[in-house]
Amino acid sequence: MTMAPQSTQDTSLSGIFFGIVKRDVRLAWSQGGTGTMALSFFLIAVTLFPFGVGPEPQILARIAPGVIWVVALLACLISLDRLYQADFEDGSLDDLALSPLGLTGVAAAKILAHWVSTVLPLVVISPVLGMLMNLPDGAYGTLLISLLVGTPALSLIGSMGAALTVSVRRGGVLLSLLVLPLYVPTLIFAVGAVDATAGLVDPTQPLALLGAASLLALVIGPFVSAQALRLSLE
Amino acid sequence: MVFERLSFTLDPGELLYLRGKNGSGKSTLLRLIAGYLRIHGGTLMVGDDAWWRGDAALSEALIYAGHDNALKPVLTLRENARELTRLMTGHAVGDVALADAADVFGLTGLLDQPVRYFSSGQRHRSNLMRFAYLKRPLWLMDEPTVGLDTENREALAGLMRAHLDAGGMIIAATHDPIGVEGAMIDMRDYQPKVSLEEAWL
Amino acid sequence: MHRFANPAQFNRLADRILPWAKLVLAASLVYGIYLAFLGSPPDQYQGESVRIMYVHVPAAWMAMFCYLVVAGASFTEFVWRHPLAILAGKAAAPIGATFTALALITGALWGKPTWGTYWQWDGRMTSVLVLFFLYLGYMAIWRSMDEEDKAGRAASILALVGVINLPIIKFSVEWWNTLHQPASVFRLDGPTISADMLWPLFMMAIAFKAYFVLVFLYRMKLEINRRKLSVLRMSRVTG
Amino acid sequence: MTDLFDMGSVGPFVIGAYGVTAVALVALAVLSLRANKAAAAEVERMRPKRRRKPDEGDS
Repeated sequence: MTMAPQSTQDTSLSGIFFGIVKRDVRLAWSQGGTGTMALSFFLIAVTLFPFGVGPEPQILARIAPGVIWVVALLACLISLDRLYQADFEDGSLDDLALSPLGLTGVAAAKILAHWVSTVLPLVVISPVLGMLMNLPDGAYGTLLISLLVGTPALSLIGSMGAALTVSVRRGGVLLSLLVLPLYVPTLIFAVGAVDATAGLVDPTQPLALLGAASLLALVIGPFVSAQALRLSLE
Repeated sequence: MVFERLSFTLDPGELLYLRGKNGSGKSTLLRLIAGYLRIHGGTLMVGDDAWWRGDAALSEALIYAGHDNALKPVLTLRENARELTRLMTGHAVGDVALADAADVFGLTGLLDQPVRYFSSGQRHRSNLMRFAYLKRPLWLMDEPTVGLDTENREALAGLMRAHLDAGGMIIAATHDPIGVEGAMIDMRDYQPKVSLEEAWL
Repeated sequence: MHRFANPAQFNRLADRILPWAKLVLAASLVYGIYLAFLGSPPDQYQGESVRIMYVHVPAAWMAMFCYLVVAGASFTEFVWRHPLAILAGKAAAPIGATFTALALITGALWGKPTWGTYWQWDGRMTSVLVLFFLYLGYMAIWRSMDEEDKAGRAASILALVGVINLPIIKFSVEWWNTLHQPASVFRLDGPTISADMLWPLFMMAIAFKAYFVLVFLYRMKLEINRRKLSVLRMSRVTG
Repeated sequence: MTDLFDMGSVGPFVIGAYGVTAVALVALAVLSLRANKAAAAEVERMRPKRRRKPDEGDS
């Protein structure tokens, strides 16, 4: 008689999933979390551009969508290398791998937590930076939509890079080398959408392409992250 | 290749010790059973159905405690335990079960303190607490007695005996006997003769 | 070990192929260079600078071909855990990266006399630039971890993710290109290719392929020897 | 038939392109061959010693 593990019958996978999300969101905003870091980087880095490019409103307005999106992308990137590495270092990655949810589910939960805890604040604050950069009035709506539709791909693709470099000391630089080329489509479509609105052109086509890029990232992100994490467990 | 031709069966209520010098594959075998490693040859069977790596049924039946203590320093011991239980079952941990578990290793006073203030001995005991508040049939313990004083060794032995009496199974990779009798495997007998790598030469 | 995966067997096969590769390389290179310079006319618009095309286009083709070799090796690593296949990825990547760099450099050298600028952000060239970064990432991962076979498997995952994203990157860059350069720029190997321009292109492509086979086989021997060295050193340590 | 040297202003670019390609490909080939020879020599140096007198130290 093997003592049946009583917990199997009533394991609630959704309970596990949202448990991980809550835990990671809380850790991201607690001591040593990456939430505040990404947000402050986003604010500071965008304000650097007027110093570099000059305060002329027309120039700023022209480059505003591109600058906001590139800096948001970099802010997301610098918060990614701790996504799995923190758990890997203190050994809780072993427990995550043992969860009945399966490593793919765990990866999806952690990606959602990263998006909510680190990327969403960037989206919320972006209109303020839009003002700083003299973004044309009509473009604020599309900027927000493009950030909401496009940034999930940043977390999903970034998660793959983070999982691949989890056992690499100082993996942050390597992570950006791996992930930035894969960010190109998202960046192009997103800025294309905001430029379209600024140029009074219908942005639905670029936004649709942006959504497609995010959906593809959703399909391969968690699965590939799980495979890469399994590597580090061996 | 770390070991080969190794095979054993473990029945409910039995304890198996893994002996052998460091690097002889004790931890590797434990991690293999836990499902972290890929098996080159042979199978891992429960009853009559084989388990594969990453197989959810496998992970719901075992508790694994490795060398490093999987605790988040920012969270308190209670929160860590709560998160681990939710991770493994999706439900909250009962406060009574948690209190009893803390009591086993004398950690009751530390339940609501952030783990980052704990000494390494306290962290190790906090990690062992998982065997008390998680109900799983198979325990995999990697050097459980490291850094335990005699009183806590007794507590651990008692916990293990209770688990065995309830029909549970334990595999422990350790050198010193905790005082709980059980079968023993010496990894030295299974060192690979011709390692897979030889084929490269 | 798999039947074919035995390193000694691979070396024997390589030694049989190498002389042929050298022969084909020499022949096609000499004839290709001859055709490129003496055997084909200058272009009526660009004049002599079109000759750069006979190096630039085959290099771009090889850049793509090598990445497919890397992706293929990565795929076999995951489906059959083939010990030699993963080395094939590691051997092919530097060659691919070299060809990608050459495609970019010769493209720039071709752009300057033809359009006055070294870099045009033309759709195809930008995709090759992104491909170059994918190569760098792949090679960087191989060197990033202590245990080589783990690094190899991580690199293989990246290569597979890269090959899935390559068409999307190519499409997005082309889409972006049409957005910013509505004027139809003269395409690098535009419609004006006359028959006698095809021959040097074809010859140089063969020469580059033969070169690939030659250097790839030597790099495979190199990787096999390196693996043997690490096994020897490890066995020396563990006694 | 064109004369190789009267390509006018475009000459340096064409020669440059072929030159860069030649240098890069030859360099890669030579590096690969030399690295392989060195590794093969190292393997030979370590392997026979291991067979004849396995406990001889590493030279």
